[in-house]
Amino acid sequence: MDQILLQILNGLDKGSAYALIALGLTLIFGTLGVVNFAHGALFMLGAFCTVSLNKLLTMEQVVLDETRMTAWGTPMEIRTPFVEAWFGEFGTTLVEYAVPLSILVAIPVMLLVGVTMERGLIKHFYKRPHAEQILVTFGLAIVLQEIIKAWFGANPIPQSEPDALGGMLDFGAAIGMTEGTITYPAWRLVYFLFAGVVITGVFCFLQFTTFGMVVRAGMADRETVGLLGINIDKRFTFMFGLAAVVAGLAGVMYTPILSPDYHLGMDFLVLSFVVVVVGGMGSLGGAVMAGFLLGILQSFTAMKRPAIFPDAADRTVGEDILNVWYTILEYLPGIDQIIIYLAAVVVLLVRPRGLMGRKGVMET
Amino acid sequence: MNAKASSRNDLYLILGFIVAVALGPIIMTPFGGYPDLLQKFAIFGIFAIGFNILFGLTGYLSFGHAAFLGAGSYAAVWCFKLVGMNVLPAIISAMIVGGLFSALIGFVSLRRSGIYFSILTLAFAQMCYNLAYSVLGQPGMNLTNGETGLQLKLDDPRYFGESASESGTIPPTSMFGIEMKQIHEFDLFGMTVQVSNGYFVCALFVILAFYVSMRIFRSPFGMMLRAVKTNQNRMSYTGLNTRPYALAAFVISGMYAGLAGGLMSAMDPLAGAERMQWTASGEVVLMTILGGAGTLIGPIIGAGVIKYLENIFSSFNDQVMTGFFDFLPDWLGSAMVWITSPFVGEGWHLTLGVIFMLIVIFLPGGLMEGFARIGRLFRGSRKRGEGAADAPRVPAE
Amino acid sequence: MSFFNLSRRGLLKGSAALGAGLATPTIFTSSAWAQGYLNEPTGDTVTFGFNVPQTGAYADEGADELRAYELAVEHLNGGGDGGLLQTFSSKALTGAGVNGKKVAYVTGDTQTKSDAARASAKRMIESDGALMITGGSSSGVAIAVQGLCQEAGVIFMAGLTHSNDTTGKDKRRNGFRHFFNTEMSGAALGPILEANYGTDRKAYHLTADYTWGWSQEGSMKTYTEAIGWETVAAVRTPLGAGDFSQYLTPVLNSGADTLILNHYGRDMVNSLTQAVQFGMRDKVVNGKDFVIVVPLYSRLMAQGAGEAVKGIFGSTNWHWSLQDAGSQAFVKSFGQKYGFPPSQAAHTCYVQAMLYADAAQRAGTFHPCAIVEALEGYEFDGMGNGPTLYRAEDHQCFKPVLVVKGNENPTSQYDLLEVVDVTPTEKVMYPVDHPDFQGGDLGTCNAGI
Amino acid sequence: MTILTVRNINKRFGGLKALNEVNLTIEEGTVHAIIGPNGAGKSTLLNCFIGRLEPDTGTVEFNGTSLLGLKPHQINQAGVSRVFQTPEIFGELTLLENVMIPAFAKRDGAFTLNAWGPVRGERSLMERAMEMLNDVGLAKKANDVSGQLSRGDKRRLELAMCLVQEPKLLLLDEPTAGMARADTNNTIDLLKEIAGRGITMVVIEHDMHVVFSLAQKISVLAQGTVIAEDLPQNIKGNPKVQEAYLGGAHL
Repeated sequence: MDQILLQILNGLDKGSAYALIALGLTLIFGTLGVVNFAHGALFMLGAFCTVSLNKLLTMEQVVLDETRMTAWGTPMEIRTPFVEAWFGEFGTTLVEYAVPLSILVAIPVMLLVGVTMERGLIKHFYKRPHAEQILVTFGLAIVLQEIIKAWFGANPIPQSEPDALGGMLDFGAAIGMTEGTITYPAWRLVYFLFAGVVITGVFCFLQFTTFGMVVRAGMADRETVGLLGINIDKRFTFMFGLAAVVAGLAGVMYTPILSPDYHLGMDFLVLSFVVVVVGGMGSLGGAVMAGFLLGILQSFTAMKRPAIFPDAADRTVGEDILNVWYTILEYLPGIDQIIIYLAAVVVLLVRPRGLMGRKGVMET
Repeated sequence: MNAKASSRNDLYLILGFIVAVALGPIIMTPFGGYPDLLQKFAIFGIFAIGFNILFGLTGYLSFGHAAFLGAGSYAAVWCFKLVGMNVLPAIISAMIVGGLFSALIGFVSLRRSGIYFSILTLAFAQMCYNLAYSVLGQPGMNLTNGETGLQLKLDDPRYFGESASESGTIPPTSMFGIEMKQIHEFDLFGMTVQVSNGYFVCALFVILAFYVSMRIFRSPFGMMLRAVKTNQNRMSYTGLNTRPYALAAFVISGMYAGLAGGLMSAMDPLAGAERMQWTASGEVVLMTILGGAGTLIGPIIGAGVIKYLENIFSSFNDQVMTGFFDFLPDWLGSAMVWITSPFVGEGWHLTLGVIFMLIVIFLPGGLMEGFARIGRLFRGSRKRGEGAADAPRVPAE
Repeated sequence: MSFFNLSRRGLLKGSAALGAGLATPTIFTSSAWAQGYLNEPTGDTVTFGFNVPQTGAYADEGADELRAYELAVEHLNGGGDGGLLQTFSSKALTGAGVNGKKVAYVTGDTQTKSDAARASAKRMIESDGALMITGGSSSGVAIAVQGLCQEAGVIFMAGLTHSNDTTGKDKRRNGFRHFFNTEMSGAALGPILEANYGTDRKAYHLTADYTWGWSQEGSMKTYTEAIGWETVAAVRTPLGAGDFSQYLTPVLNSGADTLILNHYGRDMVNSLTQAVQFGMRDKVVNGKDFVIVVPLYSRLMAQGAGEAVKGIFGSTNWHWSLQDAGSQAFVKSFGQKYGFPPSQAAHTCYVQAMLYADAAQRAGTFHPCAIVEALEGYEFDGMGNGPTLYRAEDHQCFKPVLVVKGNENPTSQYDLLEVVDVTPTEKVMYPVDHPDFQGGDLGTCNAGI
Repeated sequence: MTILTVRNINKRFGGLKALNEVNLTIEEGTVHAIIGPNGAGKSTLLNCFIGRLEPDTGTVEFNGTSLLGLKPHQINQAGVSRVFQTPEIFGELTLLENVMIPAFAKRDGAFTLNAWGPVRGERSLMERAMEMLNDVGLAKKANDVSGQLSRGDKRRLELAMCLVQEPKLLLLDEPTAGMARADTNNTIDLLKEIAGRGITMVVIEHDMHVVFSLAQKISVLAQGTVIAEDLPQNIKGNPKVQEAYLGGAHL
């Protein structure tokens, strides 16, 4: 049973990243009608906000120590980060909290990136076919990632969570199970909560503010809202910025989980599109739901029967279910690698417009 | 439009194409061309021509065409392993396998249109890639040899050929005794031109592929495909069943992809899984758009540009760039090297991305639209007053 | 130098069939056979082809390889401090080029894809007249390019490739590997793991789902089971999975007390970081501390994994902190030129380039078959690994293997691994007919004519 | 002889009853107009004939065979063509191509893989298409791209596309909507000429001038029900019709 709960937890945790990216993608699609292939790159840029801040905080003063030599015969460099040299203890804390602090950096930066992108490029593509939108944003994604590569190199750059938020949490004990059965990394739970907060925030924003109401009306019928004399374009620009911020924040908080490198965006791009399509193009709720669903699917297909498994007589109900599941998986080698795509195919064939999609969206 | 004139234009077009393909090795030599690159031009040209039949005519944007190319190359290598080293059966079986795969995937994917279709094809192709990379390459059920790619071995049976040549090596791919990798060299205008036998085979196929594509473009079937792109509703209320038209286009382009894959294996008998990856599918989309989707020549030009960037641009290192800016004063030379170096060598992707964005933004009709505009500019300045508005919006072919 | 390399020393082969049809001024049909081998250098330079990943997941490793090659060329042509030429047991090379010719080089990008790697190797052979291809950072690419070089008729000096198959079932007469392999990793790690972690362990494997991963998993299973460990499960993970959490959660309650990560590159960086995040370094299972083992280590990857590597065992081909004269000489010239120490990939590539040049010098020709002869069964020393043998039967180098551990207290950003043990050659040497290396055939040497 | 028989058709959209027990018979060789106020269900009814919508209950028989469950292209192949309210044409193709496509559909059926011979080799079809374009007065623009046409021209083009197929039944959804008076009159003349060829027509129209110039029989639809069916001269006086239209005012 604990194994099943653990995989569900893991699926939700995986899904929260998917949901966040897909949410932004759907926001852009729903409001602006633009298929943004550069969305993965925005996620990647968010992650590199953290890297940059971290680099900034750990900028070091280099002192050559003439008394010690490196293996290749030059004087040893003694490096101390400036912040530590200047602020001492507080500086160390600053460095340690670099990841959560990057949120403060990422919000304005990503907003700026998003707005610039919309005004400078995307704006000119509203009237163009979807294929061209896909292509120009795809080109942009390549350019962005190559710039990041030229700047930061190709290797992943590790970021660590603050110690206070690291380590393992005993989740099982918290819900009244035997201690130590369901433990999960604290940071991943933080990520899950963070995703929950952001998603709720976006929904509330759209649901309860006048701004959000206008935007939702615009999503439903852009022309009519335009006729009411409301400048919908400005609001849509802001929505693009917001979507960029959501993607960026998803990237910032993801860095301790996955060391960021320039290719991060492309890795998530295909996946996030699958999530959006499974959820239904233009449906925010669908995107979030599909994100979590696919996360759980991925998590469950990755299981394998361990050599130490109780015999039929000693099994609990949970283990019986697991046993059946393991047996199914044994007949489907490699299923974990294609499950996302398989799910997309099945959903699209059974429910043509995705789980929660509306009719007529993006069908031509 | 005069029917006779347009059929004469087509004749000129195909003749011009044949001449260009025949002179390719000579034209490309000063620009760093070499046999393998020229073969790539032809092979990816075929791939793009085929993709264009689907995307350019019907407007269905497939993000999974690389799967058919990959399936075709696996089929061809298996043919080399089991049948013999003659390239013809290999190429034919590659086309058949490409066609079968595309019929299967197309039948399912074409139930949806728009981006849903794109995602479906993408999903199928990624499934093929992932399975080919891992599960199908494992000992026991080794169809693809996984990451390394399917290679020939000395102990392959080759039931209708020889397993190993007399000298104990794997026999080279050949067509009735003519070895594909054999290279001829001759001097012309002070440069040494290299041509391989493989290029002749590729050239033959690219000419055939181009000719067939031209027939399709001019045929009622081609017109129907353009109708599919423009208005599917009208088509069905006109008594036409759109699905088989789209599927036929899909399968034809799948067979083109299979042919390209088969030729790739014929030139270099190895089939790797990464040929099926979605980025490879994206590449053929880039080629087609770059050159001009829906035009006859455009996709081939696009294929050439991208392969040139990939193979020649990526080989420019600082050493080469410094040499290139030799004629400039030292400080200016190093400044130029500094400016250009992010765009060449390992930065060739950046160049590709920038060029591609510029094309999509300013020339949605691709390079062919650019040529047409330049052409109009000249004509316009010669006979001013006739009005540029008359110029047809359809891209030149 | 012109924008494009026009001086192509291309190959020619006579062909009456189609060649004659090409109405051309001069066809060297008759003289073609007079040439001894493909791309025989006729001028005063000889061209090496450096085929390394410049884009993709191994780009940084590729960049380091390229640095090493440039250094090697410099040393071969008499520049710099001579590097390993000072300590190399063979004194054939003097820094005056090879066989009286200056060494030039061309580069290509493998993109860590078999197709792309073969395409760039072909370009270097056909267009640039390279008569030796070297480099690479993955086994799939190495095997693919080795196959190509065999068919084309040039020598392939493999870069970083660790799979058994490179010198096992996919070995080729024209291909040589200096790097060690998974079998040797397993053999070296086995005793160290036994000494540190005992004989009663339950191991859970996470394996990258491709050729090298399977090879590594097989070797580790063999050697850990030999010391009495039990294999709980071996789970295959897709290449580039990024987040491995769905594969890590089943480990937590599986009863395993050891996690073996048969991953390399980005996969290794991510899976190791995440495994540590999942508390696997602090966990206690079956009354024993949970441990993680990374069979193949690389300093560049340790850098990527950061704190996570501390205290974790693995093996490596070479490390810059070695104190022998060869290693010190190499670190010195590399460090002085670039400001940081070389990686194991850089080392193996440098050595491969040197070994090729030395073999050519000793043979007095660049004829591939002569070089194959010069390298087969060749014994040398002073290249940083101690006494080394290029075994004739499979073209694999046999030399001591380093067992390393993530450094608990690094003194610099490069000081991430500490050498725990140098396993002597005889401990890692395996017979030619070892079952994991079966099914291949070197074939005959091909000179391309 | 009856060419189209519609019995007891019902169609609901959610809570809205769009068609309620509609019965209709169309006689071969006649022009039959369907009129009614906005939202009466006229277009919905037409959509049920061509397979765009499936009625909830009821039957639609064309020449004795049921049209229900057939795909749109099958219905067209059986001999039913339609001109839409907003012109449905192939906007990226030339006018000539627009007309040739239905000509091919008529000759070759729903799908033929004739991918080898060029279009321009099809002399007789091309001549026929030109003839049709000439009939609707668009022959001069034959090689223009059709998307650039005015709305009236597009509608005439669509008419030519239907005519080239020589349908047994032609459905026209507001063929003159948005046209200038002169254009309307031209269209009326054209339609009269077509009617003279013996093609059965069903016309939905708001413009009573058009209706009374063309129709031999008129059905009035209101709130999804046929409230009257009669000869033109009798319809004007029908009190139910007056009720439905202007709440009792005279037409």
